[in-house]
Amino acid sequence: MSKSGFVWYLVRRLATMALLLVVVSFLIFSLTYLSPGSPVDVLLGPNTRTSEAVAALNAQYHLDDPFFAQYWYWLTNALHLDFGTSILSSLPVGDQIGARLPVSLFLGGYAYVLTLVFGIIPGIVAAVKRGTAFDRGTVAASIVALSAPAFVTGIFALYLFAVVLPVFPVAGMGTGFVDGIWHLTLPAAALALSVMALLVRHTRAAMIGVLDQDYVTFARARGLSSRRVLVTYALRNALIPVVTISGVLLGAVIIGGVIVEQTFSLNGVGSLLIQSVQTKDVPAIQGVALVVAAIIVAANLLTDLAYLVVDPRIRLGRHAQ
Amino acid sequence: MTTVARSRDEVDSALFDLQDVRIVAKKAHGGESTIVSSAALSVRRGESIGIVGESGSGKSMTAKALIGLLPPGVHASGQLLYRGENLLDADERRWQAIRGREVGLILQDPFTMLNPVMRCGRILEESLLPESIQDGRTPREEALRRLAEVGITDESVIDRYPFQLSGGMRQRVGIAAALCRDPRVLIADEPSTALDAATQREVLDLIKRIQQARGMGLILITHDLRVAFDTCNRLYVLYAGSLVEVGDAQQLQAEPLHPYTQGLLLSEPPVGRRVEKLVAMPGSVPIADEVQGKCTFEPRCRWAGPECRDGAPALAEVAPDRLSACVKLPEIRQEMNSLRTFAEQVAEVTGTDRPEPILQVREVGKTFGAGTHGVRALDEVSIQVGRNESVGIVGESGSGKTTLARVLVGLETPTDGEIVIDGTTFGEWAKVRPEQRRTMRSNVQTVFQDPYSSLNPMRTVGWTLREAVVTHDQEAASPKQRVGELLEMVGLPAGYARRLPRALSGGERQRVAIARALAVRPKVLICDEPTSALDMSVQAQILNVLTTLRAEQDISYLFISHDLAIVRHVSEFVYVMYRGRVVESGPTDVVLDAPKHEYTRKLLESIPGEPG
Amino acid sequence: QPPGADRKTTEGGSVVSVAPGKSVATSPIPKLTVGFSPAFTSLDPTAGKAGSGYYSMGQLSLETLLQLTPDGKLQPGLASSWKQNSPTEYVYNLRQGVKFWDGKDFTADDVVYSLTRDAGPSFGKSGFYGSINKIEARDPHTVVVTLKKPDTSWKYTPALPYSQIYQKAFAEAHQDSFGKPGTLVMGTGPWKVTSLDPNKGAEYTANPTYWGGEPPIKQLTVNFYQSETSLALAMRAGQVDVAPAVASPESFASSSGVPVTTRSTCGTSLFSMPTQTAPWNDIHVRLAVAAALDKKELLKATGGADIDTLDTLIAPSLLHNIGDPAAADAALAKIEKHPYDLAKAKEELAKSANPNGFSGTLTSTNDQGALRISQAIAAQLKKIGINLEIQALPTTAYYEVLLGPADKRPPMFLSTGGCSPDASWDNFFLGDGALNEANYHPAEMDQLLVDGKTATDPVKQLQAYTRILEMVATDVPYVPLFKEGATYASKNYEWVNFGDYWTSTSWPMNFKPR
Amino acid sequence: MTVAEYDLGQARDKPRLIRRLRRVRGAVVVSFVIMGLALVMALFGEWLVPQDPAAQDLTAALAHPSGAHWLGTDELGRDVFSRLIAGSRTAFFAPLVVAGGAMLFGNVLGLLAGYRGGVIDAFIMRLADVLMAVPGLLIIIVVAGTIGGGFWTAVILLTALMIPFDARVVRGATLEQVPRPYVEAARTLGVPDRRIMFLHIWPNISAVVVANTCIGYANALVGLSGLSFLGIGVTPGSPDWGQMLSDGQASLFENPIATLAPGAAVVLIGVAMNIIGDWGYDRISGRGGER
Ligand SMILES: Nc1ncnc2c1ncn2[C@@H]1O[C@H](COP(=O)(O)OP(=O)(O)OP(=O)(O)O)[C@@H](O)[C@H]1O
Ligand SMILES: Nc1ncnc2c1ncn2[C@@H]1O[C@H](COP(=O)(O)OP(=O)(O)OP(=O)(O)O)[C@@H](O)[C@H]1O
Ligand SMILES: [Mg+2]
Ligand SMILES: [Mg+2]
Ligand code: NI
Repeated sequence: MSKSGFVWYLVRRLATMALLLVVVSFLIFSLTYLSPGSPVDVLLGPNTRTSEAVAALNAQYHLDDPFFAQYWYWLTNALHLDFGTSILSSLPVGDQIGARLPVSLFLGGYAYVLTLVFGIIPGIVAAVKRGTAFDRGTVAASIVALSAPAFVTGIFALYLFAVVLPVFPVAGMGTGFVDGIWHLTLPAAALALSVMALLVRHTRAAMIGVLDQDYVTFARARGLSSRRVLVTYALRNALIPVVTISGVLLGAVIIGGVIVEQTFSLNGVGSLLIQSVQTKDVPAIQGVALVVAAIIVAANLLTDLAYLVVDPRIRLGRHAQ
Repeated sequence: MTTVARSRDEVDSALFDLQDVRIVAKKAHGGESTIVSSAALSVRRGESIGIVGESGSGKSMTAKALIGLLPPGVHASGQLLYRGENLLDADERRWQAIRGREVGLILQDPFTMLNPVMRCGRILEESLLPESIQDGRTPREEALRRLAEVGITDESVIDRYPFQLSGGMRQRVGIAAALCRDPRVLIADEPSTALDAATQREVLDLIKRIQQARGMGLILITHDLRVAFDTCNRLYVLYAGSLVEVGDAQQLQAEPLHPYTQGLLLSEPPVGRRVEKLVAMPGSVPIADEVQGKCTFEPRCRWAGPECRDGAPALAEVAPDRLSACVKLPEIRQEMNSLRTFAEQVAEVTGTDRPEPILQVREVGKTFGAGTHGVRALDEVSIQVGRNESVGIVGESGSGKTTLARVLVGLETPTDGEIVIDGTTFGEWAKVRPEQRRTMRSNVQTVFQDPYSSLNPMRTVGWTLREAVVTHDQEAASPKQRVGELLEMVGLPAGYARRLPRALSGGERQRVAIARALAVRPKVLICDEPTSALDMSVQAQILNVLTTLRAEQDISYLFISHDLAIVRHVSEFVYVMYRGRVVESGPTDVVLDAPKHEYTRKLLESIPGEPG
Repeated sequence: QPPGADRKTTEGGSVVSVAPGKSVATSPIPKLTVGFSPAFTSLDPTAGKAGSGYYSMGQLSLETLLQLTPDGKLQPGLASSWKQNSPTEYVYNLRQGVKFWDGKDFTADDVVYSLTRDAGPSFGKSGFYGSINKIEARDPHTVVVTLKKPDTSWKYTPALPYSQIYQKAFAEAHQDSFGKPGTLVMGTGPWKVTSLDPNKGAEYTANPTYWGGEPPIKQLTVNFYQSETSLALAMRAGQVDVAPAVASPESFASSSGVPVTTRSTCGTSLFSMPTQTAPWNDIHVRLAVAAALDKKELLKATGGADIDTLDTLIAPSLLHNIGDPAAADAALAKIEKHPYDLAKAKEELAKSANPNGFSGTLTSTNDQGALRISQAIAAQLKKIGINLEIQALPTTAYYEVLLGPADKRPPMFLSTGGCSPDASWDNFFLGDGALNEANYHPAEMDQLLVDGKTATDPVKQLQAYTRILEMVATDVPYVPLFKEGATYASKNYEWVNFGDYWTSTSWPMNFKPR
Repeated sequence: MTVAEYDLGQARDKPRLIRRLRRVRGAVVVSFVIMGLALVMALFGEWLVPQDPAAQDLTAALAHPSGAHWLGTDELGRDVFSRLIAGSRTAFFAPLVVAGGAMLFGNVLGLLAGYRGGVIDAFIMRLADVLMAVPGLLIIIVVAGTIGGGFWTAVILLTALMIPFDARVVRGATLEQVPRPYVEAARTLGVPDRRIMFLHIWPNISAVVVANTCIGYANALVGLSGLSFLGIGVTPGSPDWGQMLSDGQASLFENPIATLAPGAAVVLIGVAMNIIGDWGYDRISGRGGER
């Protein structure tokens, strides 16, 4: 692809992304607006409701404006990362998300790394050693892991590591990077497990497909070393279908993150979402949902770009002008 | 078991020397199945040998055994000597040293042979060894030189990805890559099959030239006898995993000494003349494992006797430098000769007047896509097919033959022009009134190229045929009986109605496809390369079925093929297509014997065995 | 019977008297970690909403004028002495030489400012200031509070966390962010708060200039946990020393491996029935329910809290605070009780319009503890044919029902949530307030409520409250179930004087290494 | 003598059924047994429970497994084993509704989109793109969490959100079939489009559909129990596996079996369904013969 072609592609993808976010933001805003129960009740709590108090709250939270005005007001603020004030905690939602995002990103990133490492490597080894005990074991384990949701593995891990085998910390997030890794290993592993299984299966299938390809035979026939064939031929090509599903993996990690944070009581964005949902904290729900959606959309963009990098056919073929 | 007597210097210069090589595959649930039961062959420096056989005969497996790349679960045993060393004992390290440096391999499909995510230059560079680069050239310069050796002078190719190249170019890049480490033997597994006739010829010529220039040994694997005769010194005919005949190429062409080789030669329509009917072998190529312990050709052999079932016959020297595995050869040699004479009878060519047209295409054009990306697949094509006439269309790959056929049956909408079917003129199928469309549909039917996917794999033959019958004749008195009739018409037993396509051979499937087309009693049958996916020995059967049907059913054919010999055999009138246009037309014999258009001449020249 | 004899404090824990501002610990404690679940987001007492830490955490750094002793007596705090001049006038003499953490002097201005602000409408507890006429500074060390009419409950208010005192200048300078992370508060308390992060916790350091002397706990860390289970696990891992306010003692103990201490308090837990909505408007239905509820059994649904059942709307201990405890006991003895009696319950139900029972809903918050008890109540009522489906509502929706139209209030399980030593505390589900969940409005009741608060004569006051209890026992708008419990867990520390009023003291002062 | 002969071919197929039955792996049999048991529990759970799943025995709260309570009791003294059985109804049927509903609509839409193309195609693809960009479970958490409406809201939302994905898979498979000669042959014969879609194409993509539906079932089970784990869409006190898991979390150390059992049940059914899906795929695509 020419350089200008690439820029054009990027611009187009960014535009789609922005449009998607506007749609999503509108949905998010209108959904929470439609929810039963008025925020006024929460704001007042068990107090006598004077009409002045209600009016003051209405003004403060723009509850009296027409729907679209409210949406516009909210959206423009949201663009400045101002999602309003949490009804529950009366703290700025943006600050709260900002404070919790590092935990979630750390957890998600850690889980994603685990997923990649323990998803791709066994997948490859299983494919290369197709039919062996290792392969069959990997396939069987992946089926079990695939059906083991994060909250189940999480709780099993909690029990196992708090009581039976107290090697990993089961509470808290630790301080500093190394301690953080140490503390988040269990949650990240629980989160990564089922996603990993999906990746193992995918990688194995892709790798088997690639190993059967003529170009692998041809490369070996030219006397190239096994390692070279495995890496630059098999792996490189198997990566293409793997990259294709990384979007799905990412979605799974993010949604799994919500559950894992809840299971391990981590103060991340996911548990903020659940907490806000449980208390109907409208501004918080809106803010979190929008931020999460934006992260997912951005990550999908990265996936697409990664796809461009690994597959020259896409890069040069389809949209070459 | 037979050992061929060889002189001393022959053994000395031998590169490969195989004795009794047996290739077996482990079955998923225990047991083994034989792929190649006993292969013996030798290659010397500068010599080219051919391994010939129909699909599934084990050619590719033999080739892979020679380079140590048998798929997992498949094992070779016996004696596989390379310059005196038994490679079956070699470990992976040893093989790595042999592959590329000693033995090179090029594969059939240039479209899948090159790593799609690697630039051509990289593919060459990574294969080059330091010692194969001379004169202080950089790897890149060396790669360019290697490309030039295979006739690619366009330097930009080195920076392109394989998918940016045509098939012929890719195959050349593949050849260059295979030769990077300057091997002594080159194994070419059907190197040209996936290419069109002209390119095929170029690639074969290229391989031969390089082989001679370098003095390499060449093992050419092909299913096409004409290609083998043209390229090789000695041929090994493989059938269902066992060698049935070995001999000098010229001698073998002149007189095959095994019923299978003979059958193969006869079932191929001759290029130069038209024969009444082809001599077809019955049945189809069996799976090697199912014909073990006897003459593998016995089930299909017209001369088969009890002695043929009495153990696997050994390859025996039947003439100087000629080996055959037929135990009955002395008895039947005479008869075989007479059959050959019979097959060479030339058929009479009927009158050259064209009958009244039943299908006409007037200045039809078809453009795929739009704007600069548009492909003009058909451009002002005008053809006509008369009542009970057989019309051929030839042209190389991509010339628009299939597109024309699809336009005719309404699978593609023409961009311009009109079609006349049985007196009704129209531009687009969609615009024809429904009831009229029904009658027109029953007038024109097609037989597709690929028999493996032209039948619904989930439905029985009976279901498929019955649907075809009922679709056009809801009140059909007894569809079941009609299905039986149809099967009989194409030479299949009525019991086949209960079978799923999976349980049929390729030839049988194509017969069912023909029966399905016939179910609506069409006036014109469009056959788009109906035999190109079939084994040579089965192709003759299908061509014979078509010929018989025409005589019985009063049917016209529009026969599409890239094979001039087939076109000559089946059609009276031919159109030559080139890049979406009809460039020449006329009675088949006239066009093929005295081509006027340059393109037609080129097509004729690229036929293997013809002076080129 | 001595006052407060029905409280566990005297049995399980020890009552140790220490001078105000002093700790029970004798040697320094370099670092102590307290765990809470869930998190608190503000230290501003008037933030007043869920997630505000004034109630549990406020007393670490902010102080009140007065403090409560374990048995509900007032003792000096920021006010060194106080006096009631008339039924409507209270005078508070401020402690001299007290400084805020920033070194500024503590003055009457700060008190006036804080109390006025605390009394404002934005604070959830403005009800406590309902009878205030004015709060003024007579001189820099004297504050006078004047009431509109006599209100016996006021005397306790300056000792409750709803009247914490903070620096005026600081609060005015940080109007919008007062109490929030980043800004925090400015007080006089034993520990100076240095950080608050709703996602982690808060940090406190000992105040060297504290009027009671530098507290022994030098560094105090508060950690927030998202769930009680994670708090328990942290305690198991030794990351937390003390966990006040444990909701499920039994599970907590098993998860943390640390025993949980529970005390009954003067707060109450009730089952409320809408007295003006069918079928609950039928007295036989309500009597049936009262007899069908097995309070002893219900206690087991509290998750292992070691507390007592309750037969009156007002906890007996609060009546003991009025005048002569013996008189209170005598009065209590006369009040009709509804002991568990399934036969009687069925009999009563048979007299109602729905002799075979009926179906309905039981509303609860989606809080685990409340849900557990609601489920247990539903299961007990099922035995007499009353099938209640639990409706768990998130906070917003729950408040909407709680505060919504009086005639739409469903039956529910209620708790007063903490308590003050004044008997009027346990009344707030009666009268004209927004929380009359039973929609119970006999004319006599409203007068009794006023009488109870204004009566200066303990005998009269007791009479009024006794009558209220009688009415409730007869009409059964509420079925008192059990006393609310206060709980804490700690392996290495004993919490001396732990009981009803722990939130009205600088409670870490009561930690003593075991 | 005529030299040209018709091929009378030999039958290549042998009675394979017996061989195939013998080849069915043990894991598949076990999976079917598990699903069969789940079905029986879901249908007849009321009669099978040893005790009333709602009956509280507060004196025996958090009891360890015993003869009376096989898996012990929960915080309110309810028999966990009985609750596990009672919970199997929603656990079994709700994913069935989700996967079945999504399959039904997804197949029709996917076939239409793949075969006809045009507006339906564009619509489904865009919708799937959007859902791909924002995971469905997040949407459900936000929507069901804010609007409320209970369990069936979550079920319906999940179904609706799964449809585009199923449609996309079916569309992809259909697109692969449409250019195949057997479809073109049917079109050339004038077979009506509906017949082509449902009688020709669908059987050929059914392997994918079956596999996808089984995976969809497992995902729906995991998704729904995940939602009830988060407290979304469940009635408190109802014996829902996800809810039992989250309620039991607090007493994990008191009575681990009671907490872990519903989790294990979710995993077991998920695994069984995945194995059945794989098996179904192999079986059906094996019928289709070489490709
Ligand atoms: N990996 C394998 N395991 C077992 N059997 C195999 C394997 N690969 C191929 N076969 C079988 O080996 C036989 C010979 O295959 P081979 O590829 O050598 O045939 P071929 O002569 O090259 O045919 P074609 O002309 O179609 O390329 C076939 O019957 C095939 O089914
Ligand atoms: N659906 C399509 N969209 C775009 N281009 C097409 C399409 N079908 C065919 N073409 C192009 O039209 C041209 C003619 O193709 P067609 O299949 O008719 O050739 P052919 O003569 O049948 O070739 P072959 O011998 O390979 O079958 C080719 O260049 C091909 O790439
Ligand atoms: Mg081959
Ligand atoms: Mg074609
Ligand atoms: Ni480009």
